Amino acid sequence: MSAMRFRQAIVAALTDEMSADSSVIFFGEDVAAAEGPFKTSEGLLTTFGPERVRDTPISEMAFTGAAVGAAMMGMKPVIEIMFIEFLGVALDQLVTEAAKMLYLSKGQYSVPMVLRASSGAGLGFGSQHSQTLENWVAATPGLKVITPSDPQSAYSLLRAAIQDPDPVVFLEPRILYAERGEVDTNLKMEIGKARVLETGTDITIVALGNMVNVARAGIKKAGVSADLVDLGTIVPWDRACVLASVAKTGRLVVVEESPLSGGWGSEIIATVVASQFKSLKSAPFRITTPDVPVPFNGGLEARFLPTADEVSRQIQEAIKNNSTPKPWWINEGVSK
Amino acid sequence: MSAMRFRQAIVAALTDEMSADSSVIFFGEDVAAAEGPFKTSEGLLTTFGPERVRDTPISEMAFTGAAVGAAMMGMKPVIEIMFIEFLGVALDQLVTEAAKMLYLSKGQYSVPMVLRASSGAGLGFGSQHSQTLENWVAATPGLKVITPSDPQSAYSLLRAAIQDPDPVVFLEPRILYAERGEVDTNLKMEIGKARVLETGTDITIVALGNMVNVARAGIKKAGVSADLVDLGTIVPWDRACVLASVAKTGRLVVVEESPLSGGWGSEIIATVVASQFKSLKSAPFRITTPDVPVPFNGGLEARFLPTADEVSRQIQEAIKNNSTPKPWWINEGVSK
Amino acid sequence: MTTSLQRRKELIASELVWYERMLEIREFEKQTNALFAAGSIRGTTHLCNGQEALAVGLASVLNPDDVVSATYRGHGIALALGLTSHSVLAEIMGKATGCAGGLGGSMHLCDRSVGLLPTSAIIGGGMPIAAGAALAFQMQKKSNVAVAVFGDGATNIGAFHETLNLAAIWKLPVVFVCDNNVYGEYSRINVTTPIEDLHLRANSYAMPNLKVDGMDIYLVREALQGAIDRARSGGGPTLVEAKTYRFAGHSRADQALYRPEGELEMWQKRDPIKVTEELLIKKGVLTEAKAKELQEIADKTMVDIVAKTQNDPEPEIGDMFKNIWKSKK
Amino acid sequence: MTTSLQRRKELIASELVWYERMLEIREFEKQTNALFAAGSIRGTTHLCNGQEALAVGLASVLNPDDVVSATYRGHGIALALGLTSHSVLAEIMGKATGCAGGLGGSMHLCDRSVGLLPTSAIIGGGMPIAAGAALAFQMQKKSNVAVAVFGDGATNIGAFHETLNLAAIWKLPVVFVCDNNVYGEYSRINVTTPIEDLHLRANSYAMPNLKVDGMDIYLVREALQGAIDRARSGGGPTLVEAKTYRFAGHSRADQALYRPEGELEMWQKRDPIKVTEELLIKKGVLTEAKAKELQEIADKTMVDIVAKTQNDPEPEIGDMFKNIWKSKK
Ligand SMILES: Cc1ncc(C[n+]2csc(CCOP(=O)(O)OP(=O)(O)O)c2C)c(N)n1
Ligand SMILES: Cc1ncc(C[n+]2csc(CCOP(=O)(O)OP(=O)(O)O)c2C)c(N)n1
Ligand SMILES: [Mg+2]
Ligand SMILES: [Mg+2]
Repeated sequence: MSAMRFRQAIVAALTDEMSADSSVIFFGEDVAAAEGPFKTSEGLLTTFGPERVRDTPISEMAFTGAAVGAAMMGMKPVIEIMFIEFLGVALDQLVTEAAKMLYLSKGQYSVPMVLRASSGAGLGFGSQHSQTLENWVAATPGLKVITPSDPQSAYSLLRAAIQDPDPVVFLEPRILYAERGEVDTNLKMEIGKARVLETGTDITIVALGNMVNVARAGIKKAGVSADLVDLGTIVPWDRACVLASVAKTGRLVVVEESPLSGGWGSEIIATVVASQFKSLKSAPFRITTPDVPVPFNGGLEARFLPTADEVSRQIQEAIKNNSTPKPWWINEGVSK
Repeated sequence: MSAMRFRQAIVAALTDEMSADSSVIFFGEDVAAAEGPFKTSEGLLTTFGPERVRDTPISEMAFTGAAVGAAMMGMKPVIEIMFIEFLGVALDQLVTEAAKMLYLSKGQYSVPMVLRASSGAGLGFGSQHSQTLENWVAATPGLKVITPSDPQSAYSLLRAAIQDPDPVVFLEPRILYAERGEVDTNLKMEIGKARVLETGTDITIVALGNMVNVARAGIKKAGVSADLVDLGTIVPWDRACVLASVAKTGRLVVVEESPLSGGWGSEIIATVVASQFKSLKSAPFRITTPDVPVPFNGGLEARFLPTADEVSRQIQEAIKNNSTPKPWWINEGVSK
Repeated sequence: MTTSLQRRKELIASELVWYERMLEIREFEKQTNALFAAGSIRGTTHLCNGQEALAVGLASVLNPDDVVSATYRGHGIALALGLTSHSVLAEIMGKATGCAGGLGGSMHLCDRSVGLLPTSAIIGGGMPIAAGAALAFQMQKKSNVAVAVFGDGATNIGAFHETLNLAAIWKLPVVFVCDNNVYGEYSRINVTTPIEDLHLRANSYAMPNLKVDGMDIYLVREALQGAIDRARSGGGPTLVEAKTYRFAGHSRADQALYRPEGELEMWQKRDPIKVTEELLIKKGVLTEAKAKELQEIADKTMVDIVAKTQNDPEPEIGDMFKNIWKSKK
Repeated sequence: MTTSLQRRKELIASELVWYERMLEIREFEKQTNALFAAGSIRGTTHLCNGQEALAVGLASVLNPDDVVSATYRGHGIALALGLTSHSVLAEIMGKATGCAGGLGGSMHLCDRSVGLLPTSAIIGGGMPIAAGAALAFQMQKKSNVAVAVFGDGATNIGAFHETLNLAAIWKLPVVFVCDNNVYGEYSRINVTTPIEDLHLRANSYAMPNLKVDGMDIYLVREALQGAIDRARSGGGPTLVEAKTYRFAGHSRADQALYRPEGELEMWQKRDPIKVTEELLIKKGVLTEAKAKELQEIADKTMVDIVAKTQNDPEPEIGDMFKNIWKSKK
C-alpha cells in the first residue's frame, strides 16, 4: 500500500506492465520527452527508452491505426489521445477497424491495444475539451470501455486493460489526476466487475468515474442507506452486480457525467427494468448533465455537473415519495 | 399524390428545396455526374448545374467541414456521406464543430446544413457498410437526427431538415431505397413529431426507419391491438406522443436496428419509465440486433436483423404474461 | 489440397506461375461478375481486371512472412498472395468454407498464413494498419516488411497524409503501393485531384517515391524490389505509384459508361496478361500453344471451382456470435 | 465605446496603429499570463508572443467582411481583427461581457462583425470551415476571401491534406496561413515532421505557395496581399508559411525548458515589435520617444482593462441553455 495521485497510478500501471511485458509499447503526442501534458507518463522515456516510448506527430488517425496494426503483429500498444474529443478525427480506426478485426479475420488477428484518453469537465477547458463521450464507443461490439474512479482502480484496471487481448478504451477523468489515494499494487481488478463501495438498503446508486465520488458525497449529505456501485467498466458492465443490488434495494439511480439524452445510463436502466420490473419500488432514474455543450464559465460549469447536493436532494426525494425527482434546471425553472 | 420509390422521394425533396431556395447546394462523392451510388441525386446536376451540385474528392472530413463553413456564411449545404460508417473519418466536423457553433458564437453563427447518409443492414454489404450508428450522434447537444421509414417521410422530413436552421443528420435506411409508396408533396412533416401509424390498446411499439415496417408486419402476424409509433426523429424525439401512447396501453417495446447494448432505444425506455412508472402493466423492453458486427452471409444477416416473426413472438408473450420476452438467441440457446 | 503458403511459394519460384496466376485472377473475376449478375453473390464486388500484374508482381517479390494491407478491391491480391480461388470465392458467396467463414464477404478477405491482413472497406483504412505492422517488425528487430496497397482516389483521404508522415519520421519498414487505375468509383482521378503523378505527394514527407508501368510485371517487380529492399535494410518507407487501368466498372453492375471514348481500348492494348505472355514467349519460357492451353485450363478449373463452391455449406447461426472478443467473457 | 469594426478600420488605415496593436497584443498576453498564474483565469491559455506581426499584418490586408478561422492560440488574431482587449479578456475570464458571453473561454473567441469565426480548439478543425466559407463566397459571386490560420504542427493532421486538395480542385477563394512558430506543444517541428519548409506541401495539390519572414510585418503584408489578390480574382488558394517563433511556452504554466540553448534569444533579436519599431522610425512615422510613450500607454491601458474586467458580471445560469438550437424547439 502506498499513497499516490491518480496520474501517478497511471504512470505506475504503465511502468509495471512495460517492465513485465516487453511487447508493451506506448505512444502519443508529447508523451515521451514531455512526459505527457498531464504528466501521466513521467519517467517512462527514461526508463524504457525512445523505441518503446514515442512522441507522435499530431496525427491521431495514423497513430491509432498504427497501434491497431502493431497489436495485430504481436505488440501490445498503449496510446494516448490527449482529450477524448480528439478521437473525433480517428474514430474510424478504433470502431470500424480494431473492433471488427477479430471478427473479420475469423479469429486470426486479435487487437490487444489500449486507447487511453483524458475525459470530463470541471477544469475550465471549454466545450471541445470537457466531454466524456462514452457514447461514441459504447455501442460498438468488439470494444471494451473502462473509466476508473480513484487511483486504485486507475492502477488495477489499466493493468487489466493492457493484459486484455482485446481493444480497450480507457477513459481517465481529467479532474482526478491530482487526487490522492491508497494504491495496493498487488490488488488485481477484473474488467467487467463492478465494486460496491457502500452498502445500504434503500436505493442502488450506479456511477462511473468522478461521479462515483460525487455520489458518495451525495449519500453522506442525504444520510440515506444506499448501495453505491462503481461500475468501473461500461462495456461489458456488471449486470449481475447491479441486478443483485436493485433486487435488494428496489430503487435505482444512475449518476452520469454526460448529457441526459443518449447517455450510457439509460442502458443500465433499460436492462434493470426489463429483468427486475417486479422488484422495483419506484422508477429508476438518471442524474446527468443537461443537454447542452460544456460551458466555460466556472460557476456555470459547476452547476452543469451533477453535484453532491443535487444527488442528495434527488435520492432523498425518490426514497421518501417513491417518485421521480426533477433535475435542478426544471426544479428551479431555469429550463425545460 | 404520386407513387414513387424511396430514393426518388429523396431526389424529389432535394429538387424541390433546391428550386425553392437558391442557397441550397449539394455535394458528396459521385453525387453529381454519376447521380449518386444509389441514384439518390438523379437529374440534380442536369437541373441545377455543376456549381450547386458537386462531386468531391474522397475527403469526408474536408467536405463535411466545407458544409459547416458554407452554412455559416449563408448557404444551406446538403452533403452525402455514402455509408454512415464513413462519418468515422469526419465525425469531428459534425459533433465537435457544427454542433457547438451556435453556442460558441453566442448565437452569431448558425449551421443550417444537412448531412445525409445511407444506413443499415440487409443488403450484404458486410460489417463496415451495414450499421445504423445513431449512437455516434444521438448524444450530441446541438444536432438533430432523423430517420425516415417510407417515401412520404423521406420526402417530407428531408424538406423539413433542409429548411431547418440547425445541423441535421438524416439517415436513410439503404434497404428502403427501392421501396415504393404514395407521396403527397404538399404534406409537411415537422422535425420532432412522431407518427402513430397504427392504433391499439395492448402495447405501444416505438420504431424507427425500416424497423417501422418490420414492426407493422409483426403486429399483423401477432394479431394484437397495438399503437405503432414511427419516431421519425430521434433527436429531439417526440416524448409527448410516446408518453401519451404508453399511458393508454401500459406496455412499451422499442424495435431498433442497432446492437442491444447502447442503442437509442434505452433512452426511450429510461424516459418513459421515469415519468410513467405507475401506468406500466409490464416492463418496457427492446427488440434489437445482437451485440455482434453485421455478418455478411445472407442467412445470418437475416437472423441478425429483428424480424416480423421475432416481433410477433415477443409482443404476444409480453401481452400474455406481462413478462419480458427473451431475444431469439437466448431463447434458442444460440448465445448468452 | 494445396495450402495458401504452397501456392505462394510456387508463385515466388517460377515466372510461369506468375502468368498462370494472372490468368486465374482474370478467370476468377469473370466468374465473380457472372455470379453477381446471376444473383448468386450478395452485396457488392469490386473487380481488378487490368491490375493483375501489380497484384502478382507484388506477391512474387514479397516473402510469405511479410504482410499486406489491401482494400475491398482485393480478389486479385488475395489470389496472388496464395489464397485459393475456392476460399476466396466461398467467402464472396458467404460460405462457411470461405477465408473468413462467410462472415466477411467480398470486401473482407484475410489469410494470416500468407500475411494478408483483413482487407478494409474504408478508404485509407488499411494504411495506418500497415504502418503499425511495420512498427511491430521494427521493434521486434525483424527484417519483415509491411505493404499497404491502395487506390489513386485514396491519396485524397487524411489517413494517407498522416500515415506517410508518420512512417517517414519513424523510418518504418513499409512500402506504400498506389494502384492508380485512373478511377475512384465513377470519377476520373483528374476530377478530384489537381496533380497527375500521385507518387510526388511523398515529397511532402521527404519520402523516396517513383512511378512504374503497372502493366509490365517485370517493371513492377523491379520497382517494388527496390522499395522493399530499402525497407528491409532500415532505409524507411517508399511510395510506389503503379500506373494501371480498371478494365471493369467500379462495382456491382457498373458499366463504366462515363469513360472517355477509346480510353479502355487504348489501355487494353497493354493488357497486363498479354504483355506478360509476350515477354514470356520472347524469353522462351512460354509458347503460344502453351499459353492457349494454360488459358483453357484456367477457364475450366474456375468453372469447376464455381460448381463445387456453390454446394458448400453455409455458416451456422451461432457463428455470428464468435470472435467478438478474444477474452473469455 | 469603440466597436470591433472601428478598431479594424483604424488598423487598416494607419501603420502607426499596426505598431500600437502589436503593443496591445503583447501587453494583453503579459496580463493574461499573470492572471492565469494568479488563478484568475481558469483552464488554459495559449500565448502568441512573437507572432504579433503575422496577426496584425493579416488583419491589415484583409477587408472587414473577409473571414478568418483561427485556433485556440487566437488572442492576437482576435485583437488584430478588431475585438477589444476588454471583450477578449472578459471571455478568457468567463465574464458575461466576453465576446462569447463567457461560455467559450480562451480557446473560443468569435466576432462576426469583423469576420472572426469561432476559433477551434481542434487541430485542423478550422481549415475545412474556412474552405466552406470560401465556397459560400464563390457561389454568392462575392469577392470576399476566407483565411485559415493554423500552426506548423497542424500540417500533419488529415484535415490539412484534405482541405488543401479540395480548395485547389474547386479553386476556392481561401488563403491558408501556416504560422510556423517552430513548436507543436512541447515538440520541435523537426521531431514530428521530415521537412522544414512546410509550404512545399502545397505542391501536392498544385497550389501556389511561399514562405515569408513572419517577424517583419511589411514582408508579411506583401506575401499575404499577393495570396489574397489571387483568391479575390478567382485564382484559387495559396499556402503561405510565415516563419515566426513562439516566445512563450505552449500553454498554461509551460516554461518551454525543452528549447535548445540560445534559440529563444536568437529569435528575440528579431522580435516583431522591435523590427516594426525600427522600420517605422526609419520611415519617420515614429520616434524613439513616441515609441516609449506608446508602450507606456499600452501598458497602462491594459492594467485598467484588467481592473475593470475583473468586476464584470458573470453569465447567468440560464445562459448555458441558450444557443443550443436556432429553431424554436
Ligand atoms: C472513407 C470512405 N469514403 C468513401 C468510400 C466509398 N468508396 C468505396 S471505393 C471508392 C473509390 C476509391 O477509389 P480508389 O482509391 O482509386 O480505389 P479503387 O476503387 O480504384 O481501387 C469510394 C469513394 C469508402 N469506402 N470509404
Ligand atoms: C486533433 C487534435 N489533436 C491534438 C490536440 C492537442 N493540441 C493542442 S495545441 C497542439 C499543438 C499544435 O501545434 P501547432 O499546430 O504548431 O500550433 P501552435 O500551438 O504552435 O500554434 C496540440 C497537439 C488538439 N487540440 N487537437
Ligand atoms: Mg482507383
Ligand atoms: Mg506551432
